[in-house]
Amino acid sequence: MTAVVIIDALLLLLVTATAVAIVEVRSLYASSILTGIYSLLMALVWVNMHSMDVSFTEAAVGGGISTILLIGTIVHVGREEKPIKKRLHLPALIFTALTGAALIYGTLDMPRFGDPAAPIHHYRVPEMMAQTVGFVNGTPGKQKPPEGFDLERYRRFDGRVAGPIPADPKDTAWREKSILQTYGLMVPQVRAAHEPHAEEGHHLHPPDDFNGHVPNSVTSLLAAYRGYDTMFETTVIFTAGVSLILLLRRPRREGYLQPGAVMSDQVILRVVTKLSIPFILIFGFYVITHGELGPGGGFQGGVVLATAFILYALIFGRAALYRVVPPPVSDILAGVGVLIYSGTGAVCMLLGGKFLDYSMLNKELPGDGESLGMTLVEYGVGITVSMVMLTIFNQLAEERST
Amino acid sequence: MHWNEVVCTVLLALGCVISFSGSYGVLKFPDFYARLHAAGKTDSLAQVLILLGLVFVTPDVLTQVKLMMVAFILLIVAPTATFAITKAAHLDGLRPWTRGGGQ
Amino acid sequence: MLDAFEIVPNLPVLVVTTPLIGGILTIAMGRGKGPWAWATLITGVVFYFTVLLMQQVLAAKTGFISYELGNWPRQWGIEYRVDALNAFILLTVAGVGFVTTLYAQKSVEKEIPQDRHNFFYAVWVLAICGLLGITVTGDAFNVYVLLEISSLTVYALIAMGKDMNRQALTASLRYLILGSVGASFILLGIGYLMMVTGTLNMEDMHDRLAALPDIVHHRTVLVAFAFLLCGLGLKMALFPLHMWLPKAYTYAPSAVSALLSATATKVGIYMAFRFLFTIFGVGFSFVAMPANLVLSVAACAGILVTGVTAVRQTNLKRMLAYSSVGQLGYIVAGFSLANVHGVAGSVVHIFNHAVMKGGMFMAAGAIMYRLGRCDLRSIRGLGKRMPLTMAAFVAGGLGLVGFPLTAGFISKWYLVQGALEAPHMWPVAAVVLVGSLLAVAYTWRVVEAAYFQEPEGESALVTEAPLSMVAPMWILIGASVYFGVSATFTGEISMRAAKSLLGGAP
Amino acid sequence: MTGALGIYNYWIYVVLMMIGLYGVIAKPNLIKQAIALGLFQTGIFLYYISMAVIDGGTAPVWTTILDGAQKYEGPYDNPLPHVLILTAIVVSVSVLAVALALIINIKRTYGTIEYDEIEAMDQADKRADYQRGQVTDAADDVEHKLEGHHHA
Amino acid sequence: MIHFDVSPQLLALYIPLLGALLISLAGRWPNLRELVTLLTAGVLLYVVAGMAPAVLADGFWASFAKAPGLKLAEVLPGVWLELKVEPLGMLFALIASSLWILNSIYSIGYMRGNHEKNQTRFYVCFALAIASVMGLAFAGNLFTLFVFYEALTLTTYPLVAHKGSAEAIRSARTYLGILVVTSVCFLLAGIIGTYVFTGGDMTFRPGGVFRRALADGSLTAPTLGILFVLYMYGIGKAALMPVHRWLPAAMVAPTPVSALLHAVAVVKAGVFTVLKVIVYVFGPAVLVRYGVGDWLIYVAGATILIASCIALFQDNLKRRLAYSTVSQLSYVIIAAALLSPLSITAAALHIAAHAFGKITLFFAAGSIYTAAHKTEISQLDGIGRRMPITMAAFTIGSLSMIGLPPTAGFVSKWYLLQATWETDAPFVLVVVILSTLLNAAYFLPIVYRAFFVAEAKPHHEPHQSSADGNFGDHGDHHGHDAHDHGEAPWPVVVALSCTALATIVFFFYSDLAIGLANQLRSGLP
Amino acid sequence: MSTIYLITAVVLIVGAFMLLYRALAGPTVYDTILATNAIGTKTIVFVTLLGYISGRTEFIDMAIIYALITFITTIAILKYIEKGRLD
Repeated sequence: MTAVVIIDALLLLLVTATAVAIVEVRSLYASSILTGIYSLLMALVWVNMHSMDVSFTEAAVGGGISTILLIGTIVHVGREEKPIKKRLHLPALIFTALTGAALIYGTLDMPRFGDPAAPIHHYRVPEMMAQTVGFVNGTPGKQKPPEGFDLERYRRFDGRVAGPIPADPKDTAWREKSILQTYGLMVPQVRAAHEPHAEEGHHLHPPDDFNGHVPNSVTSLLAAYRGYDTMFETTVIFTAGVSLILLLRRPRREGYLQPGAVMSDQVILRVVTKLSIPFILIFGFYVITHGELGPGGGFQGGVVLATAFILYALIFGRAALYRVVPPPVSDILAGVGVLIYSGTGAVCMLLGGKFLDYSMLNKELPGDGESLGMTLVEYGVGITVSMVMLTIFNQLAEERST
Repeated sequence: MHWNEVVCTVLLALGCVISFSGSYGVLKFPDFYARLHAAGKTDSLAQVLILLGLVFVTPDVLTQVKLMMVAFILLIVAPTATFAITKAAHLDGLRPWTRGGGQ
Repeated sequence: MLDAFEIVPNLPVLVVTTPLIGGILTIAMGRGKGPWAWATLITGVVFYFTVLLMQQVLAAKTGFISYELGNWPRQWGIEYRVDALNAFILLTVAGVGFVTTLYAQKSVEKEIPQDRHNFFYAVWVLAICGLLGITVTGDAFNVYVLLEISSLTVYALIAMGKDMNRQALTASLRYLILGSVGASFILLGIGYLMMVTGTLNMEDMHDRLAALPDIVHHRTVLVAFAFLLCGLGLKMALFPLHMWLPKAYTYAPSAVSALLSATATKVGIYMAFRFLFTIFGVGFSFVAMPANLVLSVAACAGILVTGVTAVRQTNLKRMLAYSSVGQLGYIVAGFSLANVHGVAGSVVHIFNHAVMKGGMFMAAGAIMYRLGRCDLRSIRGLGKRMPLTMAAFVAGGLGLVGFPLTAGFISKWYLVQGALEAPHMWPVAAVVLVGSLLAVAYTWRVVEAAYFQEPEGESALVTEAPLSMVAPMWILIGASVYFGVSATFTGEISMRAAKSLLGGAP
Repeated sequence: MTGALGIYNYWIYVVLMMIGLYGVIAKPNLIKQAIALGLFQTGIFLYYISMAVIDGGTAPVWTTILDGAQKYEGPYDNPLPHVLILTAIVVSVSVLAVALALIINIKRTYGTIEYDEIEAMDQADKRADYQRGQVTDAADDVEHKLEGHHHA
Repeated sequence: MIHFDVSPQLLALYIPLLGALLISLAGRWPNLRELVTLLTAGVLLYVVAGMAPAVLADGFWASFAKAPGLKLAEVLPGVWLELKVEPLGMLFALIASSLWILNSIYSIGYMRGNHEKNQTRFYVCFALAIASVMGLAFAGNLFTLFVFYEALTLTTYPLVAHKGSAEAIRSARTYLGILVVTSVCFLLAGIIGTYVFTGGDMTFRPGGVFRRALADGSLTAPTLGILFVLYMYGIGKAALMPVHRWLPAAMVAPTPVSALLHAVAVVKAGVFTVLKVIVYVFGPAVLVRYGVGDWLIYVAGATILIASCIALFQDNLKRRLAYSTVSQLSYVIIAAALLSPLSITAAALHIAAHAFGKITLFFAAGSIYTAAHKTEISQLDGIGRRMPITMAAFTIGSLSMIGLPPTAGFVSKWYLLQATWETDAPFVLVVVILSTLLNAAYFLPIVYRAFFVAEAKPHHEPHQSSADGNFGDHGDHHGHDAHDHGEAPWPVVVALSCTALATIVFFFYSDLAIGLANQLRSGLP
Repeated sequence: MSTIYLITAVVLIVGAFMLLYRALAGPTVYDTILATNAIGTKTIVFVTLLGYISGRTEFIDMAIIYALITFITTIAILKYIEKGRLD
């Protein structure tokens, strides 16, 4: 019984209790608030399972944005649920019981919780974690790593996991050339020992040279190996924003610039807000840029940025927010973010590589190209997410039922 | 145990006791304002104590600063929130409970 | 910078990223006809790309084209894999998408507020992007993400019918909830499979599953299979999980109904192909598991029940919607036979039904455009007032019935052939034939009203729909006739797709 | 951690999912349904994240351990499910936003967000629609009577 | 894809299509429109007749079996739309195209005389129906046959529903319903079954397509029997009981439609298809050997008798004619089912013979309706004196139905009786004799009434026809006085005179028809 | 040391259970808000503790986020109660 399991058990109990409460409590309003709590607790569960990025996202999205959106909706639809006669919906209960039983039946043949022998831990993923995919290219051993490269170091711990490659102190040439270094966007900690090799031909991916730049494997998976998924993730959120505009935005002639309610009569709130907003903004940018190194990234940072704006709108009213970020600007920026992402991919393609092959961005030093690409797309995600979250908040909050 | 660990343990234990009593107070006290009292005061203190306790076992300065920062944010934000809740409740017409009277 | 760039090797990804970038840029196209023209351009370019891609696939020696995104090896990164099947579906979706966009201009002008046309077309193009993305990808999780893009856009598009009828909103919300549950089931199924296989690439997953000892009794795999089937059933509106479809198609804006009926559920079925045939493999899905029985029973029941329901409708769009569920039943019945002709019939019917039903929804939309409604009463005598529109509707209807020399006949031919060849599956053939009789019944209600009854009220005064609606409508209907007269192209492609799907079985 | 306890986490996720699913099916209030849908989805997220856990693992970020200069070399939890779930969370919040927008529109046009009431109104609309669209020839008259009888 | 080859069978298909196009373009000018119709019909007859010598030539049969068909389009891989000339189709095409001219003349008189609406649609659909008939006649394989079979159903539907009244629409539903149900559920299933069992061979060839499959055991006798049932009931147009109901229902159509289509083209298409399936798909030899077609004799015999009995009790003239048609069609089927060379000849001949007689009868019925607005037999007392030509023609038609010389009906019945004798089928003999008696029983009273019963008092008559509602009330307001009428308009009279004459001429000069039928017989193994 | 962290964490969770009860029981809206707010603060400390239990200091970044999020949510709820709207 490890600490993980004890805390896990207790937390999950709490989460389940909250879930039951959310479904069964009659006030929509209480339900919404509890949803926020549920998300925070869930985020704790995930921290406990060492999933910092997910936890980060869940806290920001579930605990913050979702709750605010729900409350924004309750403003329009009223806070009480109609009383229902039957407390227990028997068919639903039976249906869910059956579904649940089926799902549990399915778990019976699964590897146990945390089993290192589970296929998911030793198949395909170790290469991504160790960032040796570039050497493998389909069938292991097909492409030999360059001279002097210690492949075994990547494959230690029964091939399950591997640690970073220590930096080669003699190798300093890349430092001068690193764009990222120049602009101070990234702080490389360690550096791969091998030199990039161009002679392998561009149809093969160069070794994933971004290790060292990207100690956070979640980010390397997110932005590089599965960068294409993430592009569409950004598109999903963009789509949601556009859909909300389509469904809720009032025509301009009906005066969408009506001032909202202002809370600035509360001096303490006003001061605290004014103090904290710059801090939140900086923190948001920090999270976006810091994604390669620690938890966080474009999405989480974007949400943090959005919460700063939302806080501003809450305290100083919508009109004030619109003076800072007019809707057309947020609309355009939301699109720009996705365009940065897809544009990065397209540029890689135009440079002769495949779509999203960042190594094309810097053909001499593919590793820096990779890092540059990942940073660019993180910015793209950040911009889109912050602006779309803002748009969603605006649309849900601004419309008033008559 | 090293001395810093001892300090940490003491602070953590203190924090635990206060936090628990605060939660218990919220559960048991008869009216909103009393509960607010329990939650607002004890909670802030308990959290700060625990964070402070952790500072003592942290070797890394950056992390220490971060911990202090969290504690600081809590010290600003929690009372602000408590204040705002109180004000809202007060404006809403919620009256404090008195023995034998009130609602 | 561009000298290193070639279009042809990058076609698989261009098919998806062009509408993605184009869709976002649509917002910047201002008001008036700008967004529409831009959307038409984009969908046209995409259509062109899919045609090129089709040529490439047909020319490829291996029978498929693989594109590794980000140049990562396919087992680690995301792979696009285009074979005859998805090239064909891509062609269908992009082609119908293009024609529907051409058609959309007038009806959108009338049904959607002027000030949000740019957003509308942006969502429109993104919907097509999502559908194309699902079709082209070879990665199980990528399917889910793109599925959500297409779903979200479709929810919004359906809800845009709210200004015509408020039921569009409830239809959209119901679809949203059921669709999300379905997508979650799919996600769960993928998760279960991932737990067992440790990979997300479809081919890789298949190999790993095939390597599992005693897969038939592996409880995780079984549950994954069941949940994927449920989720896909919801997404492709397989009877009896079709509850969301009729209302959604009825109350969506006309152009949206045309687009969705021709593409959205088709892509759902495509996913079923991929999961059942490519990931699990025929041997597991249809021999070890009773998928053929479950699917064919559901499909046959769907054909009959929704056929009868369609006959009872007075609203043309609702009638077409029910008919769509029935026609999906044909497709599902076809591949549940798991033999070459059945699967080929199912593939070819995806295309045929897309063009026919797309054209018919366009005709219904043209009637909506002129009359503001499209029920049996209002179309009385319309055969004379709107001859081209009604003729298109009837020609499409004949296709649904499966009259010879229409595309529907080709599908039916393959399906019945497949059903007769499969052991003990002849009832499927019978149901397919009876289903076409039901199609006669509902098509003929329209024929009678439009041609043999006297017009009343405003329908006596209407004129033919504008050319910009009639022309796209006839492009699709014309295609349905052309591919009914000469189905060598569609037939060969679908046979090829069927053989590759079945051949990949362990 | 053997036997049932070994897959305990998976069971909890089933319970959470089913609470959500129950809410989606049983609750007539649309907001409730939207919230329950969210719970349902978090259940799946929990499953994925549980999948990523490895015994004695730590967050998949290369790091040094707290008190030493030595590199900490594993084992790390599996980052792949984390990445997938990041995407899925974004999807779920997007779906929630669109659902809420629809609900607001529904409230505006129907005046209620209780599913059963809306359903009744929709049925009434549909019936009116049906009657308006009917063609009254001899053959349809019969059907009309049946329909009237059916609704009576 | 489509070969623009100018071969006569293709022309026969294209001419009516072109005609339909021109008619629709000329829709605004009735005279031009009808001129186009007549011209098209004339050209078509010229083209079709031009093919006959080649078919009658010696050695045609030998080359027929080998000659490839004219391939129009490859619909599915390996499935072609294919045209091919053979004697039976030639005979059918000749009948249809020659009668189309007369029918067109008749239509002009009838449609104008009755002030029908939507005349352009009428002529267009008519031309399209003829095009389908031509395609059917020259179909080179089962698939092509099915295509044109369905096309014929579709193109005749608007003609049946022409009036647009509730009655017409309902009848048209019955018409379409039965024809489509049978063709889709049974015929198509049969065709696809054939395709599956023969490995994709659907070409018409003497001796049938199943021999190889039967030989290698992939097709068994029970399955063959099922296929045969599917075909026989799939061909709903042959009106085998109990799927005959569409035929009386189709009588709501204007009389020219009933005359050409539901006495000649459509119904003959049915029995023609039956004959073609028996001869070219199954092959009489195969059917005899496996004995799967014996039941057909009894069903057809029953149909003959029952339909005749029903006809006996019909008061509506056209309905009586319709049931007569049902029974006469089964003559063809029963003849075909005897499966001897002579009986096949008889079947082919009866297709021709019945056509001339029945079209005359319908023409006469339409003539009476146009001139006197009478539809019921009970109203026909003494009408022979007012309309002597019409009723004389009617008499000739009746004689042909009964099978008395010197009319066409006698020729085919003679061959049928010969075949009965040859194959030793007493059941068929009894049926033919009984049916002849019944024919006489329901036709001769009409003749008697018309010529020998005095006309009823005029004051009973007015508006009788409009009251029954079947055929609308046109004409009552247009100056026709019900009890002061003479013959119908001249085109009507001319047309029916011609067909009546043809019925008699056929008796004396039936060389062409017999020659074609013999060609067919000579090909049988 | 980690046992002590663990005990602290468990105490915090137990406290959270009590607060959850209060949040559900009410009786006023303000009790719910109060309790949820308190749970929020508890989670902040909890995250930090988890960081120490698993030896990862990155978790403290997340504590900051938690603090911000709880704060903003509370403000939103209050604004809704006071003004009846969010914008």
